[in-house]
Amino acid sequence: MDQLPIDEFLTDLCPFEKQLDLDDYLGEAPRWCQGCGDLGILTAVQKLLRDNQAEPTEVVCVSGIGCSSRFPYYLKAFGFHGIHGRALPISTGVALANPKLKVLTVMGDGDCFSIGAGHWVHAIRYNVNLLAMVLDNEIYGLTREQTSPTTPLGTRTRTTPKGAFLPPLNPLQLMLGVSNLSFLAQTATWLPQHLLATLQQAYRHQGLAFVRILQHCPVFSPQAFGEGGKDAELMEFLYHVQGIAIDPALERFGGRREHDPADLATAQRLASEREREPLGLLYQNPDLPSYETIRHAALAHPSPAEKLTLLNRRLDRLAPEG
Amino acid sequence: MDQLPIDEFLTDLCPFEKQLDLDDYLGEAPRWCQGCGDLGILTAVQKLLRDNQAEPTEVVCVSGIGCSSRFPYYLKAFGFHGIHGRALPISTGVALANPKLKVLTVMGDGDCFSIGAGHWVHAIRYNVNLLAMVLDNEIYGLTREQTSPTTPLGTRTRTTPKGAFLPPLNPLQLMLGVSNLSFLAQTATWLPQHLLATLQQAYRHQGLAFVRILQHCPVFSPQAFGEGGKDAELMEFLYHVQGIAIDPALERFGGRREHDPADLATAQRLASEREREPLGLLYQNPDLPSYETIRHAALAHPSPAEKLTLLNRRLDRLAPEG
Amino acid sequence: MAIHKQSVKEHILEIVSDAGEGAQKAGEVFAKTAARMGNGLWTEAIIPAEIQPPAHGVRSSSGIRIRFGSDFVSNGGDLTNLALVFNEMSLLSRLQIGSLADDVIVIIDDIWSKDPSREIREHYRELLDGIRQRGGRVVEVPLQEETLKIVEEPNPGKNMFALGLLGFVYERNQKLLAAVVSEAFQAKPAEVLRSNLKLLDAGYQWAKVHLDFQFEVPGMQSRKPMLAMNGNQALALGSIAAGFELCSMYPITPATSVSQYLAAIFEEFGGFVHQAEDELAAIGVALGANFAGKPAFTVTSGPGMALKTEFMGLAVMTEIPLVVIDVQRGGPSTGLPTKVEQGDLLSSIFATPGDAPKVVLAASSIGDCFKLMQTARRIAEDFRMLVILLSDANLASGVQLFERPELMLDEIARPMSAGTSHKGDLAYDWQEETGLSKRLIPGRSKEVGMTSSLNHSPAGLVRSDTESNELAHRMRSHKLAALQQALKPPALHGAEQGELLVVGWGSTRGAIEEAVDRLRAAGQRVSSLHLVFLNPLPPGLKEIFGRFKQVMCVEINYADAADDAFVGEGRRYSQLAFLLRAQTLVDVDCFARVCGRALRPMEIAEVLEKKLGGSP
Amino acid sequence: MAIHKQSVKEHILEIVSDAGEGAQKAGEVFAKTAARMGNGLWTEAIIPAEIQPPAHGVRSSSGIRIRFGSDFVSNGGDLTNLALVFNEMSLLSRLQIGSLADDVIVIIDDIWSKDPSREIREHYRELLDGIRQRGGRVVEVPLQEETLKIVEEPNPGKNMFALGLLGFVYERNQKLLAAVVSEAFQAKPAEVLRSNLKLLDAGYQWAKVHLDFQFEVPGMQSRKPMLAMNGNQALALGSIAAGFELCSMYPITPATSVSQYLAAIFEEFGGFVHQAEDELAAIGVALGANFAGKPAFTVTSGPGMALKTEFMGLAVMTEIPLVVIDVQRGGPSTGLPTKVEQGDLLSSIFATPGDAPKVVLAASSIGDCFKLMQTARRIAEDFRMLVILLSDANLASGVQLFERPELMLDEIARPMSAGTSHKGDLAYDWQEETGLSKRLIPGRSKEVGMTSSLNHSPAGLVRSDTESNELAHRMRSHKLAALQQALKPPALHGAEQGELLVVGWGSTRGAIEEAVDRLRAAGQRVSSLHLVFLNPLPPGLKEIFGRFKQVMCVEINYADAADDAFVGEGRRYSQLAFLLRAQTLVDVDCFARVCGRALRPMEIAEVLEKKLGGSP
Ligand SMILES: Cc1ncc(C[n+]2csc(CCOP(=O)(O)OP(=O)(O)O)c2C)c(N)n1
Ligand SMILES: Cc1ncc(C[n+]2csc(CCOP(=O)(O)OP(=O)(O)O)c2C)c(N)n1
Ligand code: SF4
Ligand code: SF4
Ligand SMILES: [Mg+2]
Ligand SMILES: [Mg+2]
Repeated sequence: MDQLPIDEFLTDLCPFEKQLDLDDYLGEAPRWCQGCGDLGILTAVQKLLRDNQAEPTEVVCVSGIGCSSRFPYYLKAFGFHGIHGRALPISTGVALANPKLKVLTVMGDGDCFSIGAGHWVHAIRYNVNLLAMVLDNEIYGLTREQTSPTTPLGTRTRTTPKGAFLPPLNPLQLMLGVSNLSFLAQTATWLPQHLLATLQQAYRHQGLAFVRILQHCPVFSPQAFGEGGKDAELMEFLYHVQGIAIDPALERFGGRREHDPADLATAQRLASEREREPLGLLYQNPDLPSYETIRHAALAHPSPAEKLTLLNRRLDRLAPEG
Repeated sequence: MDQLPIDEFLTDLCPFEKQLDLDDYLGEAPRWCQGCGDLGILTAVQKLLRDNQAEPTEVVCVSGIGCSSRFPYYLKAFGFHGIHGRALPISTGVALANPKLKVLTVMGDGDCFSIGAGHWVHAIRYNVNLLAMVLDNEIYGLTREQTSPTTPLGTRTRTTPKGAFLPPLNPLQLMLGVSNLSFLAQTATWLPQHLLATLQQAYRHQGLAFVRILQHCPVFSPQAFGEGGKDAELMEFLYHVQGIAIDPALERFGGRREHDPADLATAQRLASEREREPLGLLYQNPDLPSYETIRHAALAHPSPAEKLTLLNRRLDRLAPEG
Repeated sequence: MAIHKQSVKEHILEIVSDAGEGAQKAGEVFAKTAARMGNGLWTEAIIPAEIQPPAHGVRSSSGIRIRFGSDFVSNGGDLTNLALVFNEMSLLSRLQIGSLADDVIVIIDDIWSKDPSREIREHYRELLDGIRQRGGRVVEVPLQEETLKIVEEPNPGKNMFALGLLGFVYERNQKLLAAVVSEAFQAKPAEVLRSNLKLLDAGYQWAKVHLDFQFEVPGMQSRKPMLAMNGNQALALGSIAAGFELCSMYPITPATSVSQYLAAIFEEFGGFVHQAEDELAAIGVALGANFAGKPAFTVTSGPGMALKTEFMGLAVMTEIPLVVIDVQRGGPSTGLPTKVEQGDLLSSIFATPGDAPKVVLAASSIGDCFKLMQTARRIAEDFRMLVILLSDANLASGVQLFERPELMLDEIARPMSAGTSHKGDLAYDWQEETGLSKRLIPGRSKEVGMTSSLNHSPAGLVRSDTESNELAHRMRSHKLAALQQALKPPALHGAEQGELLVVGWGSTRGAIEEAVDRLRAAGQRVSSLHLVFLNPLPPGLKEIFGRFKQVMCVEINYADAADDAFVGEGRRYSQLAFLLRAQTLVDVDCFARVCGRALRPMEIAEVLEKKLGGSP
Repeated sequence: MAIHKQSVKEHILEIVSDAGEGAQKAGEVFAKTAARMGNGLWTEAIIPAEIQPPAHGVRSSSGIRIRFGSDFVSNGGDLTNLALVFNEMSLLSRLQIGSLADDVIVIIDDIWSKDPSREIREHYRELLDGIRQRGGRVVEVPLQEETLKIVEEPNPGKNMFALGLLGFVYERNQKLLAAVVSEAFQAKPAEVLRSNLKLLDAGYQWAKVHLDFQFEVPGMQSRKPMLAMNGNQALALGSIAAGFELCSMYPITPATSVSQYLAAIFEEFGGFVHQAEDELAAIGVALGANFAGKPAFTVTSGPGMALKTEFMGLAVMTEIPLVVIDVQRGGPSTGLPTKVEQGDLLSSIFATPGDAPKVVLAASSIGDCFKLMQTARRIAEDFRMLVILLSDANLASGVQLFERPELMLDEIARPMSAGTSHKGDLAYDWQEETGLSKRLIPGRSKEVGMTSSLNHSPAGLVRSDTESNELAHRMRSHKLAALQQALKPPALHGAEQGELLVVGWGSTRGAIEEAVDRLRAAGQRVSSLHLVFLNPLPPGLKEIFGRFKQVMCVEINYADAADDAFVGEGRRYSQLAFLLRAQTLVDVDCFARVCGRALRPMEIAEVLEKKLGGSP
């Protein structure tokens, strides 16, 4: 960490503003494979937190189980490496407990769309204030190459040696069908600026911001997404004043299309026709109250002594005399 | 049961065709509340099976837990009253085991959309050949009045005494976002003919036919669906040559709208705008192969002796000499 | 009419009708009145399995069973002394269950004797004759007929007439009865209340004219401050007293009402109830909240416990404090959802794959339900452990009058154990012997911490070597040992030594102790021991067992019967007996039934007598 | 050069590299060659926790450990005699794990001695000096340098050079070695094979010139037909031999490969693998399929077992036959996903809330994995029971050479127990004593049947009365008793009586028996007993235990150590010990470690010796 010139003279209770920089967000050295797209996401998240000067002790990064879910170890922040498929309920608990915390939820495609599918749907509906990322490599990485719900039809994996039997789930399309959806975007690991810009917008969103990140996995699904973005025909950037800014340099990675993120019907159509993978902000409704806001707004704030009085009064009603 | 005039002379091995009638599908006497919409669904299913002359021993009715899930006891067929939220995996197992069986899956809204949500999404994607019915009363009935995912915002229930906190899940919209969806219809318990006609079409469908049945529960959600269909403004019948036939008498229960069940985009729009509850066939794709068809098609059919030879050959490869 | 008036120390009364006819309501008012008159009290709800089962059937009966007396009442007691039934099928249901005493007084609506259906008329007669033959007494009353003189619809309505009638039979203070009725109908239109009060009075007046018997059940002498509530209410209010702020749940009988009581009032205390999409999410949210510093618990029953298994393992591994309440019901699987069983003891301790030490407590009374919420929270947070608190369907809906607990400001205000907050602190800074450590809590701590479901180092980082895995296991296990060393040996009920020691846990306490008292009064050398801590077991058990010739568990769960001729050496023991055998190597016998109802002092006494070798 | 040639009865060899450098491949070829040459064999995979961890680190090591000898080999043995390592961090990882013998021969690539980084050079030297100081021998070889003379990229490639070198050291038949390499590269382009064969030969030739030692490890005398495979392959092939037609699963280490082996070949046998969306669905589909007459099983590991808990209760309650395989790994929670533990015994028996009798079996060898699939299916179907078959990470990836099992047409062709098919038959027509009954199968039976998770009557209809609940419980429990009565008392390894009896279960069998054999050879009066049936336990245990002065379990799971000063009377026993104590009341002691690896005969022998009071 670059230290301020007066750091050495100051205690922890320093009244000066201390600038947090990238080093302040470095956890353990990442142990992903060479070329793994997850590395770029980690960098983007570190930049995101630095840009927002988020205090590491006030950031909670919750994950499930999978290659992707090793994320919290590599980020310096509060980390919770949970169990497979259950990152969202844990995150919901964190957000409900302390709305001041910034919650980042990291999941794999199997983690979120397969074993976690029920929580996935309901977390979107609850609309808790958190930033949820699915690192989607269209395969089970950590368990070494079994089909995930997003694995394309016909893909050979170790559980489908003759090819996957089913057309893949379209996560965007499904999420656009969940009521109370408040933010949905898609980006990719081979587009670092777009990735960061997308996360920035998600970070600022109040409510559940869901970002599906197309993730290059050179080991088990190197061919996915046109070999990790090599085929510009497969991708399309969504642009709009309310959307994610598109660097002109991105044009070699895909086409462009204007899309108003307030327009749910068009988002649904874009997602379901799936001519090209849309990259950018599919939908945002900034006006939906988040669940923890609703719940906390209804709470009284009695002092302990008042609680005692109130409870005694409740007991009085259950006393035979009461 | 009306007996054929020669019944008394015949053994069970009767060579004459025996006509199955309604009595052949009567199980235990139903123990639902008076006026419960589930009663009408039971009658419709009994008629459906009678009309199709389904052999009760070849029909398997699987349910979860809830008022609705008591269904199998009241129908004479193979019944499986399972556990809460898991009717679809059990049904999938049945269908995979013996594609000749007719599988009817009965669930409640909590059962299917809440605790069963993950299986719900994936069963649709697997597209196993079964008729799935959700008896949706927008409430938890059996546990006596807690919110379900479809409970309208603001509804007072025992877990939300000041009103439900969230807008309801829109199950149709969500299902229309699941890839590989093959059949989706909606009907209601106060429309016996429409209910039966819908089930008939679902019964004939090859693949997973999903029918959401708006179910009147006079005890815990009497106000739902305009007090069980009393408000014609809230409903709209979908008609089409490929759709569910609409009796003119139905007009007092809702408006009409033409809708081509092959048109997914419009179905999505109808479902998400939700101006009125659409009744009828929202979507059908008769061409999708069902999962058990795909899987069974790939199977060899060796005789036991052939199996033995094959297995010995496999073992040979693992012998040191091999 | 000459009235035969009898003073009794206690009476067991049942009021039973078809679902929807209001027997339960009448019973609740009666019980409340009894409590106000100073009677000791235990009530049990009679609940049909369906919401509104078809009328007039055995499985349609709904009502209440009230044991009240001049002493403190610790359980539902033996057989019913007086049953007021609205029809003959309700009566039959109680006969089938075997709840009626031979000399029971049955008060029944005589309208069925005139029913158009000959079948019903005959059945009615037959049943009443049966009662008389057993030595009982039948009192036929024109319940519906008289009710219809006052209101147009008999349902509800008959119930208030019946209540008035019972007011006479038990010499209840009529004014008080009317006052409690008024409270009960507070929310209803004034007109409804008026006609109900009229019915109440009519019942009383009718009885005064037509009945020739009365029972006097005096109140208790000592009048300490008391409360009447059921176990689920006690858990709910106890959770507030313990300083919980979040109840994360998914509905399931018989646990749901804990959260329902809370939902109605929690917000005024700054807490709230979260209904999750399933049991996995419910416990996950509670765990996440505790992790982030808000005291949270989850509550469920058997099938829900099964679904929480993986998350319970996570709680143990991550040492995040967590309280899980299991209101036990009949199993296995969906089993008997509304009936009692003590079937989840071994699964609570052993369900989690791998070694997952946790604390298991069981409430043995309504008062325990209240108090143990505080105990559970303290242990969970001080030891960073999973605490499972077992209650059951009997406690859940049984209303008892018990001594009012003193509230403690310290507990209600207790912040979540503040954790540690120095830079450089470790997430698992285990004390070498006890395994205890302080937590790092996000947003409060100056140091970040890593929490992992994988085996981890004191810093919370992944480790897969032998040493760190053995260390972490030992640390988690030592916390249990540390807790055990802090526990007192349990107190005996009865003498310190003797012929037979009965060991129990959970809701059977009252019945076991009553049975023991009876036998002791008859000169038998029997004592009992009731365990609140099931894991770890309290210290000293082997020594205590050594002071008795025989030791026997009494439980409401399954065991192969001792005299089951088919079962060989592989006899399957009841759950506590199994635990005690493994831990103490004492040949602990057991009497256990999956009867779906509370055990009666009478049947326990009989078993103990047999075990002791006949009466003394 | 004069070559020192030594004939040994067995040797333990390790080949360890960074992940991706191909040590595993080389080892597999070596092992296969050994098997063909008639050596007894046990190999263990060395697997890093990540897919491709950063190179050159202790946690990056990947490789294989091969014990081979002139006798049948039942376990991984003690310490490694020869380690061929690709770099010094690989060596360090093995030192940290403590797997190397003091007199180990370390063959290492000398390229690190010339590494640009001084730190690496020094570390390399230091480690090698350490080896020499312990009494080991170091052989530095120009692995990479020589490889680069033949190919342009050293990885993979070094591995074949190394293999050639080992071919010389162990006097392997060179032609055979080349043949096995050819088989291994069958699917690759011819060019790849060619250069690999070149490297193989180069390694051999280099060794011939530069090495001065060789080991001869002769093959076994008796040459019964043998098979070499790992436990997961054996489970997969065993499932076909048992007539299963569906494997319904969700991926989880170390269970997944069972289904992967099947996925590749099952369809030609008319069966298939269904990958479900989660573990609940996986077991649900298997249950539904069995219900409808297709023999199906599910396979998972700890976290997955936790998730299947509720469904396992349903299987018990509905009496639908079901086989669940649990390939155990380190717990609790995610724990040590790739490491061995025997931590799921008690959770397998007790996880389900309520009383849920089920059968629990454990495989103790690769052969067992094959054979017990048939046993499990038969019991499941004949008794209408849930059967949990325990394996573990050690068996899962350990390759053993074992006697080829005889296939039985009856088993492979066995239709699902046809059930009953007369009109009027009941769904649960329990035999009064045994609790056995025949099923009604949809599509096959002439009578419909109701299957319910609620307590039910023989007809399958909902019942909530005491009698029917007690009957159904008793019937389910009696099936266990009936099975127990059919079991033989287990056979002892060693004499029928003595000083000490060691009791074990699962994959520790080979190591325990080897330890016992050593001690017996040294005159100690010790025997062992290995249990395949854990629930019900086989009959006669108490009687057998009575013939020994001491009884002790040896297990790979957690127990408070007997000499743990902090733990008081609440000592927590290992899982089998706990069971045996409860059932026999014998003071069974235990030696248990959560070491994440196979126990070594040596360490077991040491513990037993201590228990016996020193050497004889
Ligand atoms: C309950 C449970 N089931 C299964 C597993 C095994 N498991 C670990 S990660 C994983 C899937 C990984 O795929 P994905 O979620 O796509 O993440 P990736 O590794 O691709 O990042 C599975 C099945 C587990 N740890 N726990
Ligand atoms: C695992 C589990 N969790 C919870 C329950 C309790 N439970 C039974 S039915 C039910 C919900 C009923 O609602 P719904 O599915 O809408 O069916 P309905 O009764 O309204 O027909 C619940 C929560 C249970 N039996 N099992
Ligand atoms: S297997 Fe794929 S997803 Fe996993 S770490 Fe390697 S590259 Fe990344
Ligand atoms: S509570 Fe509602 S859904 Fe349940 S049986 Fe009664 S009317 Fe039907
Ligand atoms: Mg993935
Ligand atoms: Mg419902």
